Amino acid sequence: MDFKLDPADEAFRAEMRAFIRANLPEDVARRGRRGYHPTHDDVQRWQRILNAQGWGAINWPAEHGGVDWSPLRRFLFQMELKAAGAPVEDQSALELVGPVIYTFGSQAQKDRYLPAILNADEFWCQGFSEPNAGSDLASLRTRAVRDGDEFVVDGQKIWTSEAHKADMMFALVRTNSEVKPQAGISFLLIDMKSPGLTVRPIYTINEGLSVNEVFFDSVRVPAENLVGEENRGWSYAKFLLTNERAMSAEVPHTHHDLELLKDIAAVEILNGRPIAEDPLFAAKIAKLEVDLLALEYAVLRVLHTPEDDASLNAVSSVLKLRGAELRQRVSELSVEALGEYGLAVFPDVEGQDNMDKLAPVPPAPDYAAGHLSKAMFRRATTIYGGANEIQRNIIAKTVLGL
Amino acid sequence: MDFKLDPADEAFRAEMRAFIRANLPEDVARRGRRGYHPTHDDVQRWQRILNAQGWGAINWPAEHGGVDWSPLRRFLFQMELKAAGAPVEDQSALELVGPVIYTFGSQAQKDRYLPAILNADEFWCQGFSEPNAGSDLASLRTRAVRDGDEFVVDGQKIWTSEAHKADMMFALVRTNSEVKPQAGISFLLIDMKSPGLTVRPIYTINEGLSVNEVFFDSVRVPAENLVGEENRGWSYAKFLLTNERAMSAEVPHTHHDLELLKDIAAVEILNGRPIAEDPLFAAKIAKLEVDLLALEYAVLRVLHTPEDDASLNAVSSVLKLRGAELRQRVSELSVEALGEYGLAVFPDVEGQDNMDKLAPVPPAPDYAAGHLSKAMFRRATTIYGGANEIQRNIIAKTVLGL
Amino acid sequence: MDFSLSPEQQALKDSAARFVEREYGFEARNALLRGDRFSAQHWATFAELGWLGAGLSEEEGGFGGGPIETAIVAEELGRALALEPFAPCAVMGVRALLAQASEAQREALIEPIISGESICVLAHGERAGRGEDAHVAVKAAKSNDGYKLSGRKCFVLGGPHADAFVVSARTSGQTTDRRGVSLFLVAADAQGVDIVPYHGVDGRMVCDLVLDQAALSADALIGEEGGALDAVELALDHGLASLCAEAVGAMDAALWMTRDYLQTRSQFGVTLNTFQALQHRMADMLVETELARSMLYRALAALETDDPLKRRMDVAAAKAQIGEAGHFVGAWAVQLHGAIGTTEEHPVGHLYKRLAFVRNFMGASDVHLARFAAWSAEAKAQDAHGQAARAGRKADDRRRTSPVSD
Amino acid sequence: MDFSLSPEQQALKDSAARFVEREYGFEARNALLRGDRFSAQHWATFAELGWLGAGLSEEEGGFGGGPIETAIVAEELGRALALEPFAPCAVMGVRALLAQASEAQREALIEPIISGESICVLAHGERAGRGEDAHVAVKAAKSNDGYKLSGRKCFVLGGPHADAFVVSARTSGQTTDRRGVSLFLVAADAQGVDIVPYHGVDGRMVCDLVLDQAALSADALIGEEGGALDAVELALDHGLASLCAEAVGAMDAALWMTRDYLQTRSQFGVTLNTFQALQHRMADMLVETELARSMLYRALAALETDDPLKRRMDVAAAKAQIGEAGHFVGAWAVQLHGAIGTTEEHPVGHLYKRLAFVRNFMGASDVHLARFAAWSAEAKAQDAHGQAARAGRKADDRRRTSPVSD
Repeated sequence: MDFKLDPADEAFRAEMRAFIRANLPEDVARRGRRGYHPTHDDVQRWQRILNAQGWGAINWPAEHGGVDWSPLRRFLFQMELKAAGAPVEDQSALELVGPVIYTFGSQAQKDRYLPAILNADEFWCQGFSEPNAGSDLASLRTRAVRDGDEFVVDGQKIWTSEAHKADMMFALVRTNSEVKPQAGISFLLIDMKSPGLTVRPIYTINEGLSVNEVFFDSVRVPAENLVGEENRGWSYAKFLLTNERAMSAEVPHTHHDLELLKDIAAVEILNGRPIAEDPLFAAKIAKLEVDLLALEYAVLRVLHTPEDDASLNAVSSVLKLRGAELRQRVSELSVEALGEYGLAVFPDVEGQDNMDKLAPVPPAPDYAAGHLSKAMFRRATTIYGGANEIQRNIIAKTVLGL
Repeated sequence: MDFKLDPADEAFRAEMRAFIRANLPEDVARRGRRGYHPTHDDVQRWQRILNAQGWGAINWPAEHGGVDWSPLRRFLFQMELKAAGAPVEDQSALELVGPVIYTFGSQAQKDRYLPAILNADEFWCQGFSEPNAGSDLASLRTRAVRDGDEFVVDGQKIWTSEAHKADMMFALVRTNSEVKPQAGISFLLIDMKSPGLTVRPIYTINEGLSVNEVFFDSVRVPAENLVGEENRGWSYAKFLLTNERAMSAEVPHTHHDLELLKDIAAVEILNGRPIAEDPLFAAKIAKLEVDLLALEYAVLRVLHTPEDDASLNAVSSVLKLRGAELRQRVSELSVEALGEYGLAVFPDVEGQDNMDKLAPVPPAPDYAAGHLSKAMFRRATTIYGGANEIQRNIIAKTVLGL
Repeated sequence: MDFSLSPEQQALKDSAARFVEREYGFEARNALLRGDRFSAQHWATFAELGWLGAGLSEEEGGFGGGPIETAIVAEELGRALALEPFAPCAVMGVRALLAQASEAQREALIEPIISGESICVLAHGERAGRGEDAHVAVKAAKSNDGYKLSGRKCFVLGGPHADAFVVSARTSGQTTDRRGVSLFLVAADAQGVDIVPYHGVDGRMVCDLVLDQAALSADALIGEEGGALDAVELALDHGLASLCAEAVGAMDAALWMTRDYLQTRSQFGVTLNTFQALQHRMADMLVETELARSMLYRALAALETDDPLKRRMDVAAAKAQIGEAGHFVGAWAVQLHGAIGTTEEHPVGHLYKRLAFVRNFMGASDVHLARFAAWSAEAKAQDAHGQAARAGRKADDRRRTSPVSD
Repeated sequence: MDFSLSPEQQALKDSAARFVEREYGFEARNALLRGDRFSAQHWATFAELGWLGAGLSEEEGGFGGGPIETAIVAEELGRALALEPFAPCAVMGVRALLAQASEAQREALIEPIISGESICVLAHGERAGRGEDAHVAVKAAKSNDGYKLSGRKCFVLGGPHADAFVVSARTSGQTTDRRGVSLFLVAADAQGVDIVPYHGVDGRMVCDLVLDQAALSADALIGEEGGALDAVELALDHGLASLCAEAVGAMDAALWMTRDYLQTRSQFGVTLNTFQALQHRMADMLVETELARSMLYRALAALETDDPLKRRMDVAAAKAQIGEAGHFVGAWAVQLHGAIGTTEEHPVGHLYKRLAFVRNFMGASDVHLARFAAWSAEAKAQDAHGQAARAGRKADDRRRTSPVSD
């Protein structure tokens, strides 16, 4: 064991920080730091800047247009990005479908889709969940029937993030109902402009729009859009879900939120002094920070542990569970720090993804925007991507052997 | 609804307080307030004082030597007793076996046992738990075989509180193994001096002695010591366990402990001032007090709700669960308030129930004694009398219908 | 003590429950959310059914009730997530007037409120006053024929629906002095009064009230000049208790809604209610709900005592306890519903939002916990002082040497 | 960074694990508890196996290790609930000497400790000093030929086994001044030295050290007069990290002991591991254990930085985090064992007691949390100051008007 950070990694970090500072557009950074949902245009502009630098896909191998940074360096880069308020990239494309395509896709698929992802020419959404297949994903029912060199897709997806903005969807569809559930699923790439495909917005409890229902009514998808082999989609999905588990703690995001919280607490007044100086509130911030420091080291452990090490399973199992809780706690504390104005609904005036576009803007300070929205929306962090209850089941079974 | 306390009840409370102040022996009160286990003699002296006054058994009906106070008055009396540091009475006798005897026992049993309980001539212990029958009490195996006008008892009991001091045990024993478990159990009264009966002390993690194992090797018990009918013991045990559920919150005890905690916090120094003035510690005390105030009102609700009211089940189900947690929290806070001396083991020099009678007494203030012992011992409050996990099962099933 | 509803109380509860069941279903409420977030017709019904005066004794101009009756109505409105300003008007506005106004003013002002003609809400909170009820920076300067008010009241619940405000303003003293606070009746359409509306997380309308040399006649002063803070604190305590009652209603609704959901929703081939971990979580939710209800009753009892310290203490305790319990129950109700719980499309998310509102409105839980700690210490010191005075010097000396061996 | 054990580290861990498995079983430990609560033979083995110098570099007189090696030994000793004074002697005593002593003193004092000849423990804490490391009220008055020490050190872990103490005493200044603290070597059998022994909740011996005009020669002063506080704080931080390592060992042991118990114990006709509520509780215990271990590594990294503020911050964070995590894991391990867990007869209760000890020894969790908050704010202010100095006045002005739009 040796816990010193390599000087070369320190230098890398400084280089990244300087690059981001020099190149992240100021208006984009401002929206990011204020907690607004980034606009489509923000994401695109920044992705193209990164891609021009060769850093468009830090988790991809160099041969597909990525970089070959160590996991630690990818983590450090993410920390710097979030600290600067950079918009979250198109994760569906870069973290999910991209790796599936370059690992299991055909050469034609690679040529067609990867450059468009790297340059943010096309945005993606993930079509996995269905109304009766939440945590129990394998019970999905949307079916695709082969008809010549096309699949005909019927059914429904739900909780589809960014479907209202996406150009493409990667979906799990049932291509065989005769076998056990996991064995009859295929992985299809679907153009969102296909006839018969409709998107219905689902407003979430932050009064915002980010998830949708997607309905398929005899949607025809070219057979060449099948990734890998028919009926092997479950294994590609599992590959994708276990990918990048260190990132699931979302430490860089929470770290950034914590800094925003401290800035708020330094100016909001309670009992005549900044709430940062209120002993009970200061202790709550400190407890959160302490928990985050522990989680950050857990991430570093995962990043430095070889895949075949027996201890990896235990430490990585905690990341999503605790990470989701901390994301909730930091935004709840931000709401509390803001006092009653923390309870005021700010329409997302810059992102314009809010339900009620005419709602008046509260007369609260500028920095109050966004936190309530995050606090509400993040009730979902302990639900999506494997609810905490499922995470505990997994720990009990696979780590503890209960 | 009407939440005003009846003036007559207020007057009753003042009268009780005055009586206790005038009659509780000072040395007994001092031990009680310091958290020491009361001695056999303490309990006996105080019980005889109360009995002489006619208050020897406040939860018994007057016809058997009790009083006919309302549940509220019984609760108020308990609050006053605890606040004054009165020793806990022989609960096994007064709260458990006594009511079983006057409800299901023969006239001979009533005549023989009840006066001796009222006057603390005989102390009792409860023989229910067995090594492989914890929360699953019905699986008990100690058997009693009829032989003429005696039962011959063989087997083992465990977690028997005060068996080392008791004169009598009331025990559940298996008298029929052919039927379903609950149907073959009888309720026997056993003289602790019977040949073949041995008691082994089990020291608990407070290094103290209060529970024991009891072994039965062909112990002969007169058949007249069978309470009620043979093989109906389970129903008597259930009667007994559901009796007095309002008391299970132990609010008077926690209230008394909270006052002791505040007294400690007023004199112990942290960062140059009384720890009571440390904002974080003050908040922890306040949170505990708030939780206790809520629980106290839950108790009052139970005391004022008729047995046949549908809402009673829900509110009474929380009492044992939360009450046990608060008993743990108050003693943990007392330990914390005491600083490092809170971690020093005080042998129970007055009660002499400690494991290591020669252990030196720490050079800590007098008021530091007892709290660590309580904090350790009270890990058991969430285990005995139906562990919290069992309580939650019961709530889910009987209250929520899940 | 009596914890069962009297026949009159039961009738009140039934009438409220019937109303919300018939008129305040999920879709009906959503329609309100898309419009004014308020229904004048509902408000008229509230008046008609006697709810706006239900919490007042006959001497106070009401129908023979008190805090318990207020809580009965508030609980049902909380269960239904009603949007109308019951607490700010019929509780806080009215209580402030009752405690401070002259008899003539009471006669003139109370009746129109309980009959539903006038919606008059308390406007007291200010941004820099967080945590201190005595903080009043809005200034009322004496003018020739009355007063001129300047300053800003923030986050006035129900303000956009009000035709008048009971405004606290300072007629003398420093910003946090107890003396020097006066109450004024300010019409919503008066000159120099600007209402800045927006909405809160639970869908209810709020506003900032911006006063810029708002000219009031002398008779706008309510009661005595400079001595209104006790009345404000009393009104706030009644408001807090009403808020707690709302929360208990919402918790109860969330609890049983979640129970029903678990019994019907399937996953992995069985209904969710068969999973022990979820059963235990629901048991915890029940415990919190029952203890919150118990605490609410304690707060209601406290509202009827004559000792302001005891009253403030128990109300603060209730707000601290119920604020956290409500968040616990609401957050777990959402969690156990899964994704649907995090949308606008299912009532459970709205229940959560109401509970999140209660948790932080009028002081977050820790603010009330810290107040409770301070007031509890004050009460203990008073008690000790009283006891020591009775027992004479000797006991007092003993206390000093050993804190527990008195 | 490297989170895997080097071959040398693995060998050290294996040797410690083998020792405790062979020599420190439950019954063997109970035998020690019934006697001196210490085994001279074990201590000799510790020395022989190189553990007492494992955490020291070669320049420091050790075997080429550092805080990581100390933690490896401490974790295994924590797992076994060893009673010998490893942390107070081999960690805190030695670190205080190393940081403060002259070269000649180091040469004379360190070797006998790591060879096991001398047990020398740090005696710093005082009763009224809770929460303040700079609080030193024990007085060292200059005498003709040296110093006279008077005062009381409290709850000195391992003190009854020591032949010497490194005692902090004030040679000048007020009770909480940073300057004026000096270290002295005090023999256990010196005149004027009274050792008052007792035992702690985890079974280990502690003592109060009562100094009554204890006469010391001039060369009992360790290093420079008056400037020892930095050394004391460094020693305390090493001690806290070692305590955290003990706790992680005990947590890990409690976790897997409980897992095994659930797999074998039957109730209601099935083994307990089939109950989902218990499975989930154990998952929470695993989460806490893994995060505690992660935090321990952060504290060990901090011990190697040159920045005392950063070091103190991360060590305080670790103590706060691990103290609570340890209590959580220990208390649930007992709960899941049921009644047997609350007795002296099962190891899980003893693990709980060790964790309860760590939680409150050398400052309860909230004490460290409050320190962390203060130090974190200080560090942020320093950073901001540094950045502002670099970025010039303009950025500084912007910060003042809007905290997040820099």
